[in-house]
Amino acid sequence: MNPTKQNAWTLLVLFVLLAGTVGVAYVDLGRWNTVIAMLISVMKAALIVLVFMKLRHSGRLVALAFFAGLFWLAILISLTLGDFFSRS
Amino acid sequence: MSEPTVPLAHQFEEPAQQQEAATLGMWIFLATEVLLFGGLFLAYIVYRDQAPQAFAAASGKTMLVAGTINTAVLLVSSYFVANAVHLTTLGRRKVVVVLLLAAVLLAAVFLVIKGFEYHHKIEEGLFPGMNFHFPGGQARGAQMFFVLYFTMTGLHALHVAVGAAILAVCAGKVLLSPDPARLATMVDVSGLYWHFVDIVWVFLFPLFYLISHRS
Amino acid sequence: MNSFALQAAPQTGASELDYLTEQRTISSWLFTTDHKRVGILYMLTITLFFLIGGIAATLMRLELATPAGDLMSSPTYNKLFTVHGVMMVWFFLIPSIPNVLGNFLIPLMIGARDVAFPRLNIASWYIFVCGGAFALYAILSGGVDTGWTFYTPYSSTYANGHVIAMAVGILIAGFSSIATGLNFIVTIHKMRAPGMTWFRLPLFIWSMYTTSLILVLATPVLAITLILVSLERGFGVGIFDPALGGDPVLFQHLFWFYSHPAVYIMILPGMGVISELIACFARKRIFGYRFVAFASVAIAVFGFLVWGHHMFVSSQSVYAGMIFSILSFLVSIPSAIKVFNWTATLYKGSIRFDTPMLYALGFIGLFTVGGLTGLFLASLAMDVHLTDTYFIIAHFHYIMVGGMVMAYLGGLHFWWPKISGRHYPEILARLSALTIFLGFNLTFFPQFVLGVLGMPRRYHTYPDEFQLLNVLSSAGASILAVGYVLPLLYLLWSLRHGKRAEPNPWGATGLEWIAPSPPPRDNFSTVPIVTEDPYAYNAQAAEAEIRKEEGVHV
Amino acid sequence: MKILLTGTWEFPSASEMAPQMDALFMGLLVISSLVAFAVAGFIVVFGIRYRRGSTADRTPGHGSTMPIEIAWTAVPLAIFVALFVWAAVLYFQMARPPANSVEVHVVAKQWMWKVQHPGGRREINELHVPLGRPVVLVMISQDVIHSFYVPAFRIKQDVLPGRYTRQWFIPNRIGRYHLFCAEYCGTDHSRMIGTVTVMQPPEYARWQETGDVGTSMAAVGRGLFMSRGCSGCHSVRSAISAPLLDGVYGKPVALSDGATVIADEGYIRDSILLPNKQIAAGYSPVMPTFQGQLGEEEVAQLIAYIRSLTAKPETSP
Ligand code: HEA
Ligand code: HEA
Ligand code: HEC
Ligand code: CUA
Ligand SMILES: [Cu+2]
Repeated sequence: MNPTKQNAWTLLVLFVLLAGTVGVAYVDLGRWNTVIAMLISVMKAALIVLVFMKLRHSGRLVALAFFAGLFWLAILISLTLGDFFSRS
Repeated sequence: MSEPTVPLAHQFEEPAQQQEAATLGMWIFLATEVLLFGGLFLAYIVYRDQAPQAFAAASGKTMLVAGTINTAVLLVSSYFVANAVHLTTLGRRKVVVVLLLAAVLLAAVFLVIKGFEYHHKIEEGLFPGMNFHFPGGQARGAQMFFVLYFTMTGLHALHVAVGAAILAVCAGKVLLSPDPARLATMVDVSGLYWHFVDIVWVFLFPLFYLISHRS
Repeated sequence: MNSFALQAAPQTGASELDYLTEQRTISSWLFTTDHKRVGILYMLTITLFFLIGGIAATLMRLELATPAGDLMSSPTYNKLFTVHGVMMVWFFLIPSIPNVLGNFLIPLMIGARDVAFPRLNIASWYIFVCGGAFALYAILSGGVDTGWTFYTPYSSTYANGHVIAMAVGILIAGFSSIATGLNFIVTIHKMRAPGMTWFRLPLFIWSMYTTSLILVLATPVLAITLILVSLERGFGVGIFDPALGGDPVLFQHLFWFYSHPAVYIMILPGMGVISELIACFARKRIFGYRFVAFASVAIAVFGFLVWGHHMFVSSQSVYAGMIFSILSFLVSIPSAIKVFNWTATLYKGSIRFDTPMLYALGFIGLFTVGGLTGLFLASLAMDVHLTDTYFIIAHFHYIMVGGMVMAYLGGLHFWWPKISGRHYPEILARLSALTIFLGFNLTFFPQFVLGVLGMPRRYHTYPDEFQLLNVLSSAGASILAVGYVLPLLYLLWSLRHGKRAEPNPWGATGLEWIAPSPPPRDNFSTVPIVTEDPYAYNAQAAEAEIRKEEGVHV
Repeated sequence: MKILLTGTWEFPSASEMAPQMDALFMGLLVISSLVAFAVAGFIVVFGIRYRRGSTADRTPGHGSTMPIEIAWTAVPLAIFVALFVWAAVLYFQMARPPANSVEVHVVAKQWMWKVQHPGGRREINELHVPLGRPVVLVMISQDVIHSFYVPAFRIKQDVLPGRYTRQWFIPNRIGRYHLFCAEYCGTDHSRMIGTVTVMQPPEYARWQETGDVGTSMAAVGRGLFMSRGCSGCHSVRSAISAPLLDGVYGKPVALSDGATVIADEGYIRDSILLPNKQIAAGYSPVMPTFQGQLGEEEVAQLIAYIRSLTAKPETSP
């Protein structure tokens, strides 16, 4: 598929996801609301990264650089919450 | 890609090396941005966990319509930029300039809407520290919500402004360049930054606007 | 002597102008993009900051010579240790080896003409200077009294002075760190000469690479933390102050998520330098090259998992404390590996005790002591007694001053002929290395004892029974000061009067030594091609050569 | 000069924990010294033996270096794990006060320590404790973070604003010991010091009766409960629906958001100062905040009163 077409399709899907996330917010699902909203955000972000930012074609090193950022963020968040959630 | 006309800086041996260096550099920079915003996301999780109801109540005061429109605006601008990046490699000067300027325009729209929302919040007395008041006894948690709201969206808005400026410069350079294809790396790298700004918003939007809009 | 295993034409420098003489105007320095000149600019700036931090230390030690707070008022003392900590950490030690020696050496060592982004490089220096200007403004306009750790809510609500200016200064300097780290990572990935594979890289490059990793991944979190403190202080919005709904322990998590990795920013480069020095002056290939290289990577990665060991008495959860404690022990393993491999490198070497080697051996000893006392602190219960006492002060000065500053000085002496094209006076240099070693131990060893006896840190006055040890420490500090002033003077002197240096005065391996001393603007006239592993030293051959020379004399 | 020399090396050990800490310290010291001297020894020996020009044998060794690398990775690892366990067990112990402890309230503020005993006696920058009885300090700060440090007991704990922290000890030697603030807290941090006095229990009992004695903390709290209007709502006669506080302390409380918490000091403090943070299930959030009207000491007294309503058999004094 040529890149412009691919981009167009991606935009379309992004819009669907946007509509989905707003729509779901109107349904009360308790704590699942947040989970679903975050899942949709992750999907949107993944599309942007893979298609718009062409991560698929950028080589291992570039992917590694970006995932390092995410991985280190996960360290920050998980160990800190580990403290907050295990206080007696 | 392998335009022989790309000017090569003295420290490089070959164009591919130069291009890869620039791309890698930008991605590493984006990783640092992830951690910059990451500290704020951590604060958000901690404080929302301490006052879930106040956060839900406070989220009700955000403008869902404005937020949704802004999300759409950024998504479309990202789409324009993605196309611009591709078309630069083909040397399509006019389309590229139009696409980049359209993205800049959308960035401006985003900032105007954001400014309007801020203005409204301040009018309503929802700006933390400036005689903040929030009905319903959740003022403490709600104030924390708005501290995070203003800090995170503010930092993001700053990035939007910087990104728009970068795109505008790109548009100018493409317009004036005798051979726009030479600028492919520059446009590509600027585009990466712009998409990243978009991604940050994709996460901010549900965290601030969508906690409680249940009918 | 040693063969360089290079297929390039010999690098001739005689006809060319070197990077120092190529252009001589001030503006050629201020607008330079040459990595070597950027390194020199950093050297000048951080020396200034070191002197400021050192003068603050001198004043503190003077005050602490007596138990009563008689020399200055307590606000002044509090501002002094803040200035001291901030200057020494962010404006001296973090940029020391990376920005001075790293900038100068990385392209030379990997066989490149410059770093990947030369303009970003000089920009990072300007950013650094700008951050320094903010910090100096904060100091001169009344100072800041938060300590280098900026704990909330003290810093955000109660502290005196220009906390925001100081925070902004550090923030800006942080962006300079990020720029440098990013530049180094890309340079090391993309600019290596043909044949320079990862396992042919000098260990200094490995240490710079891993340091850069930390710079890039940790510093942004410091930036956002300082922004939040400034917002809380500036606008009175609550983020960390419990009176305003915040949580002060969250600040500590964010701060130490940066600052613990940052302590490895302040040791990894030193370890890299030491690996070069030990190999060269023992005339031996470094023992366990791959282990030493991977140890750097392990320190950089696992160093991110232990920050909570600064918070054992902060009300952090007991379980989190245990995790952070065991991880702190684990992250010490790679340091142990390094110490053992350096020691083993000496085995069957042909050891010379030139000045850089004196510093290197001093480093190993003092770093070991500092690191081992780190284990005391990582031991949960022990830390309860020792935290926030002078034991901590002694622990980190042993590593940062006894370790990193020694390594910086050792590296500076080792590469001085390359940097300046001149030799320094050897006898004087050995003498001051010895002075520093003795002065250092006299200054900081008593502080371990003080800490065990319970003297808290950041104390302007203290109970009488601690005086003897404090007097010893202050006496040591004055010897140490002399030891630091000497190199400053003779290195300056050598610029004009030192003997001219040949390209490879130490008979060392490594690409930087085939370039002329000082190197030309583009480092190499032809790009070198590397065909062999690093540290192709041979102790036996070196000894045989000595025998031959002696034979001639007899 | 006399000051310089006397007492420098005196290092009292005055709690049951102290000898265990000292043993840990000695353990660490011995291991570290062995390692440090071994490293230094090797450097000196190699330095002399293989100095340039010496005639020592330098023929390169053969064989893999792997075994030795593994050895000097594994041995420290084993030592480290042992040290970790040793220290962690002790730390865990320090975090768990025994049930029958004397509870003393400590309020820190720039730059003093205010102490309140259960019997009502108060002191500033002093702490009197009975020999041989476990003492728990329940501590809170009115402003910034401080840290309560008694070197002779080998204990230290940060004192935070907005949240109670606690630490405990069993004093086992009569005497007067240093109390330091160990967390930097501003201008007079180094003067935020005091003395801890360990006394014989009978003497302690007598001491509690003399000097600045008010009524017991709980009794003062009872007075506050009446005078500050708490009883207007929290009583059987009240027109407003508010929970009765008898027996609340230490029990699980169901909250309106479905969660359940134990009503400990922290919870009750939050209920008074931040009543909207957690709402008891079934009630409406009408309780006003007392932030700014009640100091930390008064809050502590109210809590002592509410605790006293939980008629649990008091352990003998
Ligand atoms: C360059 C700086 C640097 C480095 C490298 C280190 C390295 C280490 N540090 Fe240190 N540290 C600081 C700088 C540094 N530190 C600073 C500045 C502070 C105070 C901040 C403040 O509050 O102001 C601090 C505080 C600090 C604390 C908190 C104390 C407190 O405030 O309560 C702790 C606790 O665990 C700690 C532990 C360690 C450990 C386990 C290591 C390890 O990485 C050490 C590893 C090295 C070795 C262990 C030595 C070599 C090993 C051998 C020879 C092996 C064999 C040993 C055996 C078999 C026993 N450090
Ligand atoms: C990172 C590097 C670093 C370095 C190199 C040093 C170097 C020194 N430090 Fe350190 N220090 C810290 C980092 C560092 N420090 C940190 C992070 C803290 C914690 C701060 C806090 O609590 O917030 C600290 C705290 C600290 C304290 C504890 C203060 C307290 O808690 O109350 C003390 C006390 O002795 C001290 C002493 C010294 C001394 C004597 C030196 C000497 O090595 C310095 C010697 C250098 C010179 C003396 C300059 C050169 C000489 C001249 C220019 C001569 C001319 C000058 C005169 C004649 C005055 N430092
Ligand atoms: C205007 C009436 C009112 C006053 C005055 C009042 N309270 Fe309350 N209080 C309530 C109500 C209603 C609740 C239950 C809802 C909630 O948890 O906030 C409550 C809850 C509590 C709780 C939590 C009890 C539980 O079962 O979870 C405590 C403790 C408490 N109050 C103590 C006090 C103290 C101490 C004072 C005085 C300083 C005081 N209250 C003054 C109305 C009041
Ligand atoms: Cu209170 Cu230090
Ligand atoms: Cu640490």
